[in-house]
Amino acid sequence: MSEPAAVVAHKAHVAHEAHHEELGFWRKYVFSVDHKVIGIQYAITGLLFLLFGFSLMMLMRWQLAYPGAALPLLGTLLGEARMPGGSMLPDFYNELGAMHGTIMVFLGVVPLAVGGFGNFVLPLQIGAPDMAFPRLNMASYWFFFLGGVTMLASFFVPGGAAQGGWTSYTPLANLAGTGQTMWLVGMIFLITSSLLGAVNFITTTIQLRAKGLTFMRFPFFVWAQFVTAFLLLLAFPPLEAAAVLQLMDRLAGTSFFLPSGLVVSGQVLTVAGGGNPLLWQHLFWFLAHPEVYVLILPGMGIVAEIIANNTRKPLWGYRSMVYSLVFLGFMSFIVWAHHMFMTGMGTAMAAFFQTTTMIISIPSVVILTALIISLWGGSIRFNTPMLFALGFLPMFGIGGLTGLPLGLNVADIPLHDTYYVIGHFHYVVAPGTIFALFAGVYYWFPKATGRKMNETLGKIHFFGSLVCMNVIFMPMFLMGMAGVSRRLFDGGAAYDFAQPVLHLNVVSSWGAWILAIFQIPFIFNFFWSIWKGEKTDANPWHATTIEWAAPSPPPHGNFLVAPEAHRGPYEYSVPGAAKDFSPQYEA
Amino acid sequence: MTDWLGLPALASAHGGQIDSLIGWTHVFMLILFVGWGGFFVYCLIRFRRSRHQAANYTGVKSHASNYSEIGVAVVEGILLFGFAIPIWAARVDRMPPAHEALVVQVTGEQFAWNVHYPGPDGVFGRTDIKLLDLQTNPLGLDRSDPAAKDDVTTLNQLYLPVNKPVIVRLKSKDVIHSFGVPEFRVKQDAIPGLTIPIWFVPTVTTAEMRTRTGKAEFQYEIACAQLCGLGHARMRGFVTVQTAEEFQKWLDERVKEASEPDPFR
Amino acid sequence: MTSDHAADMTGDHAADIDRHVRVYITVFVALMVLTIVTVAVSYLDLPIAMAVTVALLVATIKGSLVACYFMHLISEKKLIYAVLILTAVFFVALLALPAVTHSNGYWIPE
Amino acid sequence: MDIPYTVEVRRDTGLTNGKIGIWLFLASEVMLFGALFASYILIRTGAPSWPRGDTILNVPLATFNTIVLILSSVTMVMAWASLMRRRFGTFRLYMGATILLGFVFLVVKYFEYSHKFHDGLYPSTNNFLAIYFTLTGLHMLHVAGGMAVNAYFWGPGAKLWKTNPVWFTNRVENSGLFWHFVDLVWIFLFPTLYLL
Ligand code: HEA
Ligand code: HEA
Ligand code: CUA
Ligand SMILES: [Cu+2]
Repeated sequence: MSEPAAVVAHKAHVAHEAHHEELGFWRKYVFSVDHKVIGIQYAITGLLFLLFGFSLMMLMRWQLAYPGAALPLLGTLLGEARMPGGSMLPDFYNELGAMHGTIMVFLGVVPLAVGGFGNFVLPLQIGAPDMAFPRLNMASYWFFFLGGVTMLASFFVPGGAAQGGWTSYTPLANLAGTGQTMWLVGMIFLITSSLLGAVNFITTTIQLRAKGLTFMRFPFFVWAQFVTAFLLLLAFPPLEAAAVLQLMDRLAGTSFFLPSGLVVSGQVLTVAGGGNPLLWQHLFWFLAHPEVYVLILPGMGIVAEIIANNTRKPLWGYRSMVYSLVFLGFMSFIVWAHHMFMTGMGTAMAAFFQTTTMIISIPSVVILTALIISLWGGSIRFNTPMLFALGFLPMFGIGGLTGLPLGLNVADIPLHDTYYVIGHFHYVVAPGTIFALFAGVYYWFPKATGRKMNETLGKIHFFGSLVCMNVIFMPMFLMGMAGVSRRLFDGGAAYDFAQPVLHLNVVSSWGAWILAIFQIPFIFNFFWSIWKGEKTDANPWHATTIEWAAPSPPPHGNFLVAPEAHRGPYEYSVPGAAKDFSPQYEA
Repeated sequence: MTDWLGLPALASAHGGQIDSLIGWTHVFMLILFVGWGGFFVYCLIRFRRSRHQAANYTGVKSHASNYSEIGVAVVEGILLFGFAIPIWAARVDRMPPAHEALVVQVTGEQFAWNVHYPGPDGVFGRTDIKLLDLQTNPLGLDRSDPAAKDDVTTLNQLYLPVNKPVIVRLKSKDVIHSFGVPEFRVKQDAIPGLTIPIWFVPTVTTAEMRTRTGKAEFQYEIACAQLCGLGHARMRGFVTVQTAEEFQKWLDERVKEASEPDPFR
Repeated sequence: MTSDHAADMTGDHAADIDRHVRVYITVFVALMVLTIVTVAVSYLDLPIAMAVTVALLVATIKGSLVACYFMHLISEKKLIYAVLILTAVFFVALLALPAVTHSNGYWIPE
Repeated sequence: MDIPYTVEVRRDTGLTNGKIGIWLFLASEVMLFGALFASYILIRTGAPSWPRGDTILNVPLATFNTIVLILSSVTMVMAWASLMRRRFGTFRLYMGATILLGFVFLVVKYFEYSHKFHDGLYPSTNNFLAIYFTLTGLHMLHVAGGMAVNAYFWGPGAKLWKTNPVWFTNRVENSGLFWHFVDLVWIFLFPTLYLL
């Protein structure tokens, strides 16, 4: 058993901590360079942004369900400029839509999945004392924080926040108000943060691996973070370039994205012209497609860890999963134009991007299949992390499968920019990624705090969320099929052909609001468990990966005795072994 | 055969292919989901802790999964090369020659669709943004140009003859819009600085669709599919499909109106 | 090799540092010459296609000289090469982007 | 607690953390400028007509600047070499020269810019100038950044030489890698903007 050793180590460490470094409150909890503290900062901030992004959406869902109806009390609080008499103006709806997308993707999921779990877990899992560049790590958090503040502040500038969707398509974005400039500046901060983070993750993974921890002994989560870091490193700069160009257009009066002869509401636009709106789309999607895999890969990593741990057996087809992961990461750079099928692309280009899109679906199928097959022959424990991990599989399945018709551009003609797309990607990011992230929170909470979260509350949270997520997003496929466009501030009420499916808006909305209620047990559980949760030892789940060798919570510097990897990551139920798990770190 | 998908009533020649592709793709998706889902649920029940105390280190030995994955790849390949790519090629490369089709220009603007017919001479008159006036002349059509004399322009009203190829030349004055008519299974972004032609053949007149759907006031609607500002939700146009005669009659009247000297112009 | 230097700076290394320095000087001269060449060529007013090829060719040579000798890429570790090759691949994908946009659309530009 | 492989190389990779870090960063920089070059090509090939750089820009000045920047690259690498030879004095000289040359580059660029503005040529004038100002502007930011880092190692950062010469040498080498990259970018900017 590793616990006693670890505990002893812990005591010893605390002792020697005491006399050599005494950090003040600020250095210890705020401007900390300890990857665990930074990870937790990222995670909490990310969770709060998720909650905020969700709240924006709940407002929108009111307008979608009951277009034009005055929103009781809250509506009036938001002010005449946004919701005169409590009923929502279209510009405000567009603000909420654009910011919901931006916040969820760039300020919610990425910070939590990469900044939070990556920072906290990755160094522990590879047996490192910290990240390779602790100061850079701190910088990356604070850049992210700045980006977040900029985005939030943009709600209060005249004209409000960005209204061009999270995609900020030009020329619409060029013509928008100050909020758009703030959006661009905020994005540049966030991109900088991600780049610094990516450099740090890759270097750490390559350099600070524990002795004996070869790449093929990496936990799948480490692989996922590693590939993700490369996506961030190489896909984000083009968006940074695009943001710079759009800033030039907005501030210096250039026309990179403005063709000649634009006439806006009767007025001829006085710009040099000669630009190209499609340039923005290319640069944006060159990032944004890899970005969507940035949203899912860490989730897959978390799910893999938890499934192996709670089936008490090795992952099935670990190698093929790793190869698929790497292949997936690589391919994700050459499918971007499948978001632009309706911009008028010719046969050759369409054929190319459809083909790559179909190809990229295969590795996902392989990974999911391997995860499902891993269940076979297991001795499955249904604890809260496992429930969320299991929930992830079919939900991602639905999201992923609905990606296929979108990937065939003929089929995409009726579906493009309808609620079918909204349904598709929400299944992958909401009951998909968000569930995986919840699973991760429940799973590593004991490592971070030394206490377990409450199981009963966890199960309420899971089943409630599972049902609601489907109630929200399943109807969207029907609305999309019926041809209802996305980003309509009245949910399609203006159109005759939408009438038969309009009632589904009400269903979705109630689903969303009830989903919010089912988050309360989680939020309560989260904070309550920090202080009152059931105490645990270093390795409560009887897991095999190296993070569990460190005491919970791990001290500054993580391990007193540098751990070594003696075997693969998931040696559970090894025939003839004394116990049903043989940790990597035990000789 | 594809009613179960819940797509709007079909009213164009090429739409059938699209529907069946969507249909078959969804059948394939369902098979995958049910197949994998079934196995998934079975595992959860059979291998739950209470029933299966000790896990089995090796788990599945068979290579069935590899075959199923290859199967997935093959089906995707067929959907792709057998259907998607050829159909798209037909949409894009096999556009009928202008003389066999009705050519009409549709220009999106915040937040309306300007429709422009070349008139009998089949030539679109010169347009010039300097002449542009929101009320009287939203397209900036230069009436002094002989070719423009017989041109017909309407706002948000697209009239089409049934069973005749239509080539819609899409333009935009300001931002990106997207011209979508659900019943025709057409959708195309209208991008400023570019003129993008799309073509289709309406097969059901508005009148007939009214009797079919039993909705007396049924109309084909043009739905803007691309976020284009605060009026995006309201950027709604109408398509009226008529018999060849009715359409000709309508066009002639408009031409007459257009070419009559107008005291206000 | 460079980082090995860094790792242990023993006397015998000083010798091949001198060799390095000589290389740097030659590279510097080469860069100067090439700079003059590009500028000179530009005054010949070659047909644009020709001019572009020459200019980019010279630039590439200069760039590789800097990368190989000043940045020591000529004798770098496998890992660095791997990263740069990966980057190069995506860099090409990125440069293919304009071609993609112009060459294959069914629009009629104005 | 200190991080392994900041000073000594890791056996299996043969590299220090800093070395990998800087190269990864440069990789992202390649993608950044790559995207801007792609935009330039796209805009230019889409344009009905495009001015030849030398009809608008000052080639002699730019040539001078090119030479300055190349020189600074040489002094930079010499600065590192002097550390390798444990000659701190010459390092200071070369590093100082590098910073100075960088400064000269910026001054020349300042005159180029102000002259353009004086002639009423702004980024908004046409797309050629738009891309010119964007690319050179961003490049100037990089030059300034590099200078800041170098200045740090010339001044306060140099303390490290006393306590840990090997580490200091590595850090100077890495800041050098960045500086050479900035030079490298200019080597491509110069012909594309000024000569074609
Ligand atoms: C995490 C995010 C994520 C992921 C993983 C994916 C995955 C995929 N996406 Fe998605 N996509 C988005 C996020 C994501 N997408 C977003 C955000 C948008 C909209 C952006 C916007 O416009 O705002 C979008 C839009 C989008 C479009 C553009 C639609 C349009 O605008 O018209 C397309 C088109 O090709 C597409 C395709 C695909 C494909 C083929 C996959 C494939 O990778 C999917 C492969 C996976 C599978 C094939 C599932 C396999 C699993 C099983 C078979 C097991 C089932 C399990 C059980 C039953 C237990 N996506
Ligand atoms: C990661 C990405 C992500 C996520 C997770 C979500 C989550 C959700 N999204 Fe969103 N959405 C987008 C990305 C995302 N969305 C994007 C990119 C768009 C397109 C925008 C555009 O048009 O440009 C979009 C658009 C979009 C629309 C379409 C709007 C329109 O087209 O007009 C709708 C409509 O219902 C919607 C709904 C929802 C709902 C109900 C959820 C729910 O699933 C929300 C679930 C959230 C939670 C469950 C929060 C959990 C967090 C906590 C409980 C915090 C706990 C806190 C502590 C412990 C401190 N989203
Ligand atoms: Cu026009 Cu949306
Ligand atoms: Cu995509």
